[in-house]
Amino acid sequence: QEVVKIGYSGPLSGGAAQYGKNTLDGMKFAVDELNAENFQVGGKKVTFEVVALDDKYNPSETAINFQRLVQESKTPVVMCPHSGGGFAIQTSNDRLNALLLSYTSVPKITATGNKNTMRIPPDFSAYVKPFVAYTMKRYGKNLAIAGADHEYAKEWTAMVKPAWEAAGGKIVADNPMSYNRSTDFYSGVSKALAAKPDVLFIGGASEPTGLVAKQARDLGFKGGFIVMDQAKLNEMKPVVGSYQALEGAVGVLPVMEDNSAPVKAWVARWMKKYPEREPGSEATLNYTAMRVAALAMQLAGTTSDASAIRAKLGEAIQKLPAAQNLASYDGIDANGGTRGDIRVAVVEGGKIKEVKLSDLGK
Amino acid sequence: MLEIRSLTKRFGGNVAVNAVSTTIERGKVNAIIGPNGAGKTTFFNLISGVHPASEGSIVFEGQDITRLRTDQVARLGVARTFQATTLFDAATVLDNLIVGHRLRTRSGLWDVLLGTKRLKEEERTCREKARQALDFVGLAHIENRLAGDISQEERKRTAFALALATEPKLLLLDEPAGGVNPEETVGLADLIRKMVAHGLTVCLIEHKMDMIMSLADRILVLSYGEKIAEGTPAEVRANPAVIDAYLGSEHAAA
Amino acid sequence: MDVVLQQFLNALTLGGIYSLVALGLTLVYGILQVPNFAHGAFYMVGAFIAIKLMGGWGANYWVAMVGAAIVVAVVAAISERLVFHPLRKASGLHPMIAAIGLLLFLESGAQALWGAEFQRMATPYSGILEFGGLALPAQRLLIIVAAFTLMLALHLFLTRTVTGSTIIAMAQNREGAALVGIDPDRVAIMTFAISGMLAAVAATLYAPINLVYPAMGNLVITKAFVIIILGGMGSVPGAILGGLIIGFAESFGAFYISTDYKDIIAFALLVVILSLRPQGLFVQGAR
Amino acid sequence: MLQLEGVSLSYGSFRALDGIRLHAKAGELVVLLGANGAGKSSIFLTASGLHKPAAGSIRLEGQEIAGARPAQIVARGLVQCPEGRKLFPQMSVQKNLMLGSYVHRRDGTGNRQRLDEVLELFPILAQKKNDPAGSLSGGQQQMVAIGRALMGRPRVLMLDEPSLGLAPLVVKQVFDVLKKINAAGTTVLLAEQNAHAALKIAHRAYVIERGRIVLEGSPETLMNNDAVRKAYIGA
Amino acid sequence: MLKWIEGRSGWALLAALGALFPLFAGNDYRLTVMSTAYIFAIATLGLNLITGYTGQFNMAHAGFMAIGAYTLGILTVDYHVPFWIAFVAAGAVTAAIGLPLGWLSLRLKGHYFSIFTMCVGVILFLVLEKWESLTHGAVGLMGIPGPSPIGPLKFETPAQMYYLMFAFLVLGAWVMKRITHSLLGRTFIAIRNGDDLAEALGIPLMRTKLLAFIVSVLYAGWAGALYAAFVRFVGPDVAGAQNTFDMTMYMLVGGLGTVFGPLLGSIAVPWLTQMMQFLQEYRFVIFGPLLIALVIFFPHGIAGSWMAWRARRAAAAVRPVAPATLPATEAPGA
Ligand SMILES: Nc1ncnc2c1ncn2[C@@H]1O[C@H](COP(=O)(O)OP(=O)(O)OP(=O)(O)O)[C@@H](O)[C@H]1O
Ligand SMILES: Nc1ncnc2c1ncn2[C@@H]1O[C@H](COP(=O)(O)OP(=O)(O)OP(=O)(O)O)[C@@H](O)[C@H]1O
Ligand SMILES: [Mg+2]
Ligand SMILES: [Mg+2]
Repeated sequence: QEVVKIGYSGPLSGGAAQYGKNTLDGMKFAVDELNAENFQVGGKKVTFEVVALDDKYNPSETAINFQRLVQESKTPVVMCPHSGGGFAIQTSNDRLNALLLSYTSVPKITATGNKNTMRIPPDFSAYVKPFVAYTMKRYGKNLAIAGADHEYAKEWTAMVKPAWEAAGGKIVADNPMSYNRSTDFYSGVSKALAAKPDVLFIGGASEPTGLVAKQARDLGFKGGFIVMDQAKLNEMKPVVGSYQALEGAVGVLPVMEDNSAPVKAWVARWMKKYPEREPGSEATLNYTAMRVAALAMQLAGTTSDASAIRAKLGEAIQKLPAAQNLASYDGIDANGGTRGDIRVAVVEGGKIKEVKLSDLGK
Repeated sequence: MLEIRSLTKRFGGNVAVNAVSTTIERGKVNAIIGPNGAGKTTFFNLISGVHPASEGSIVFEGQDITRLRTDQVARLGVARTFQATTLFDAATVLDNLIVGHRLRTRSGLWDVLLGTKRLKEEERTCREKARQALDFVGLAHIENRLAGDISQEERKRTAFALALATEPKLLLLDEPAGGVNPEETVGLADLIRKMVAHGLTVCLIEHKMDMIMSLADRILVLSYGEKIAEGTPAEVRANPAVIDAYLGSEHAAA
Repeated sequence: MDVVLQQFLNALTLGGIYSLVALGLTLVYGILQVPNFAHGAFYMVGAFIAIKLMGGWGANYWVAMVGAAIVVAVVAAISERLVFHPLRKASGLHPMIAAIGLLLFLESGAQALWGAEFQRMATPYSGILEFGGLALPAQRLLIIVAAFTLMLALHLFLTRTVTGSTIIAMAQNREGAALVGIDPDRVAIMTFAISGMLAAVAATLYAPINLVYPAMGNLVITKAFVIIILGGMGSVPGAILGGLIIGFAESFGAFYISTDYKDIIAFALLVVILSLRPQGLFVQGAR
Repeated sequence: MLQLEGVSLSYGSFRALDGIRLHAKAGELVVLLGANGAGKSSIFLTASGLHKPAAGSIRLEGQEIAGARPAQIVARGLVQCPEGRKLFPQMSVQKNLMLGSYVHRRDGTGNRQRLDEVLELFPILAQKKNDPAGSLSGGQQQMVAIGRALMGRPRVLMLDEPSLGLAPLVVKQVFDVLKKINAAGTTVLLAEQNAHAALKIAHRAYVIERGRIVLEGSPETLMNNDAVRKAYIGA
Repeated sequence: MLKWIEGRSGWALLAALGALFPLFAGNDYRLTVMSTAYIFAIATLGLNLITGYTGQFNMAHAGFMAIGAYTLGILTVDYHVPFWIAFVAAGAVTAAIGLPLGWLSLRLKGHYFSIFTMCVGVILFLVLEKWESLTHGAVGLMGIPGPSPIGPLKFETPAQMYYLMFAFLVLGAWVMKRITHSLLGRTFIAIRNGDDLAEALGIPLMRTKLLAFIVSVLYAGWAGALYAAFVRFVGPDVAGAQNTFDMTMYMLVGGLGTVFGPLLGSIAVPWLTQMMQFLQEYRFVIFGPLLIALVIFFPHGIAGSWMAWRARRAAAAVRPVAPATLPATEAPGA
């Protein structure tokens, strides 16, 4: 029997620690299942082991960790949940023949020509337009931007703005805020609301996003929200108070509210193991990515040749049983970016409602 | 050597030095006495550029130094010691003194990077000057002690040496014998005489009347920031205003 | 008009919290000349204790606040004893680095004990008061009233009581204080305890309208430093005024200039003020 | 009243005091003479509890105080006016003085009365009572330091070079004040460079050299000792 | 004389150890840790000049490191400037920005200077994050090229990179040694030990402090440029206070106001944290108290404690009863 180590370098201490843990646990959950399943590569039973190192979100530490993982633990696959660390890894992963599983939605991570990268979150650009259409139809043509200002949120803002205008709307306020560093959203939100918007674009980490939404409601905002996919409606709810207060919000479907059979079954398994913690998409996406990577190893018949594994990722996605494909992947592009069918939800009548992307705004 | 015209210093509403005019004569021992808070230290601070003057002018060897910074004044040849003897306590006595001559040297970063001859030369000169100054004040034997460790009297001498290392023309001494016992006070007075004999001009503040009266050529008396008397020791100790304000009957001329 | 009033209200809220945190920092600085980087961690611990008291024990909000104040006061006092007391004679960098060590310990300790995730504190004062179209969240009003009452009490304590004067005396000359019969060790511990208490109260006041997590102190502490250097380190009125200035700058700056640049506004203000008045707005000694 | 027996003190490996043995009877005015660095201040600092003696006993009115905290010692009536003044520079003169009576903080009227007495002794301080102590001249600060010690209503008062940096006129005043306090019953220990003036008001004196007591006697005997005359009195 | 030889041979031994390290490192991971440590060691040497020698604790040091890193990154990525020209420019830009900032901050003293520079650091961070058209904002700069070959010397493999960093470190330490042991160094130390007295001795305070400041940020700037070339990515976080704290820690662990101390600290601490990786998120529960204990029990750092021990022995040899005094590494700031 062979032990294959899977590397992880992410924030396990400091302000982003929880985020780091969430991504790591998704991976670990997949590994535990694989180990219980008598998983075989090339006819031999393989056991996986996750080696997790803390990098405090600091790319230079990621670079060191990556070297350590590849050189000392011989990990063929390394997961990193932030773009800076991903870029640091990309300087040497081709040479060292290690596959980077990058949990970041920054599109550039797959545009650099790196041969051994898989971007875990599917391309989000597809759902900007339906979000816009839905909220504009329901609430009106004036949008105020009150999203976060970190790298990922900026990418989103850069797509929402032209989409809104193309649909005939008007951006009445452009007011990004630092969700990670602000002590207070009062001024920022009141400034955005002073422009009398019908819809607010919000989003960063779930809880601060919830605070922003709550602040807006406290200040008398009655319109809808476009919620960037980093924030999860179910995690915002305890901060805002109730789904009623989030009426008219549109965002990705929270894992906990997903009624599809595979996800429900998976959530049940998860809750058995972590009774106190509701999983989010960090867990499901990384779970799926780990599953895909393992399957690709099996297909390639190797646990060490990253290029061979990378070459089989597309096939693995196709062959992945639906029960394990929680991310709804349907393919991977030439640069390693995943494609998938994202499930979205709206809050209507004080309840979460799953809708098909194609039905939104109709 | 030093011409002072209606020098005034105000701290808020408090006039510490009030329209004082005087001259300090070359090659002499000039003393300043006066009650506590009379403005003596402030007077020194004004000359050496620590505080900007509120009014008046200070002319050193024909050059107006009223608005100059402390280091510029020092470069022109005015050295001072502090009332509470300040030294670089964490450094050895010799290291203290080497820095003392730094203002007469010119090497900067480039000399250091290129290792120029000038730098080597100047480092040697600084060391020599330091040793000379130490010899002069008679402390050659303690050059390796930390300045924080030495006795009060040795500190006073080191402070003199430090001032001497800057190659001054005028030396301002603020209570050079403060906290020093009578025997050693005599030694310090001798040292001051020796400095004058070597061509320096000295201006000192002191409360020890025995020392002042035997040492000073001229005395300036300040009280509440104003000049109340000026003259030879004999004149000053006979001056009723000075006796009233400062000396008391004990030290007055018999 | 009502937006101006709203910003004004918000400025007072922020200013009140900032001032409370900065007051503790400035008191400790005055006594030990230590910029206590761990002060933000005291703030964080205060919020967690209050949450746990309310959640686990079902304590009432005010009881939880008192409980948090006591616990953090003890934590701060122990920190003084174990970390800063041994360093009282080392000047400069050493206590600063030790404070960073303490910060790392408290922050990671909190994470180990309570987890890294965001937590929410419930408030009994969740209502929104309406005055002629002006929405005033009750908790914010509470913050303003409580913060300024506490500041007034502290001011009276420092200037009118002998015990208060001992803190100031210690700050100016430790040996001198000992020679008039003040026990410096006790005053140091007391000062730390007071500073911890102020941080805990500030955190409990502010937590219901914010999030609680191990790194939450880092946001406030940098501002608190800006405030005390703006007001003059060690100066109590300086900390209060500085807190208000930053509160107003952030609130109005974010509204009228840009939310994106609001942090720069506070810091730029500091650079400008200190360029004009290097010793801070309140010269030390203006007490 | 105050008794030191075999008191030794080290700063690291340097022995500053070596078996010091001295005493002051109630109502006495005792002077310590000695060159710079002889150990006078060290004796006072040790008695006040700011330095811990390596050996020996210090008794105040028969009670052992070696190793007690400075605050306790002050509370028992042993108060020092230290070398280097150690004032609270940013506090007003009045607050400095009032803190001098910290150990009597419950006795408000007594303290105010004492304050008036002190301000009467040093009229210049009355004028400056609202100024920060740090802005005063060196000599004025010395007066605040003496005044602050008096505010503690000491039974034993130790003064470390009170005449340092004072104008002759003020020195005379200070010594007059000391005499007066002493006459009123306070035991006084005085470390002085100004031996002449000190011996004039002293009852007894010690001479200290390199951390040891080398001579003890009445002012007259010391005045007549040639070595002492030369070293400490001058001329 | 003896001391002089001892110093020389000590340094030679260190240099030899450094040069041979790749032979017994075994793998690229150790080389990477060491190369990163060298980069921070260079910056820490600079921090030590202004803090340990001149007595002004500059908390914006990481900000200047970031300026160097961004200058190199922006010039090479967006303007395709050849690497080594961009490298030189990184130093120039850092110094040019350091001059006005230094002038402004050095008017303050002690903790005021420190906290003020901490705020300057925050401003630098925010500017890097917000000025998107220049710095690419929060996303950061990616695709920074590695150092281009100098003649036959190539810098592609980890070992080659290691030697490059090592060479810069040796150069940096050598220059620093020269500065601190010269008349100029004495001038800096004089300011640290007492600026009033230094000024009275005719040392122009502002000019001298500013010189130390500029040299110090130059080290930071070039270390930043090396960082960018090594990690190939820079984000605003480089300017974060965390980096300054780390460097301060290195300096203190090794020994303030010595050349050897910062080197030792910058190398020892990262290895220590690497060894504690197995503790994962609990690592700082241990590391924090460790740091506190170190500061309390070894206030002069490793190098400083050793020198203090030697100084005490030397003093004891001269005078049988020497007062115990601390070595001449008085902490600045107060
Ligand atoms: N920096 C300052 N700020 C405010 N007032 C000051 C300052 N320096 C001195 N003074 C005031 O100026 C007056 C003169 O002080 P100065 O120190 O010059 O006296 P001095 O003659 O040297 O006295 P002494 O003999 O006691 O040293 C005093 O009243 C003092 O309070
Ligand atoms: N904190 C200290 N650390 C080390 N040595 C000290 C310390 N304090 C005093 N000394 C040394 O102890 C010896 C006695 O000092 P002390 O201050 O008691 O003398 P003194 O008689 O009061 O002298 P002075 O007349 O100068 O005040 C001196 O050699 C002094 O250098
Ligand atoms: Mg004076
Ligand atoms: Mg003494």
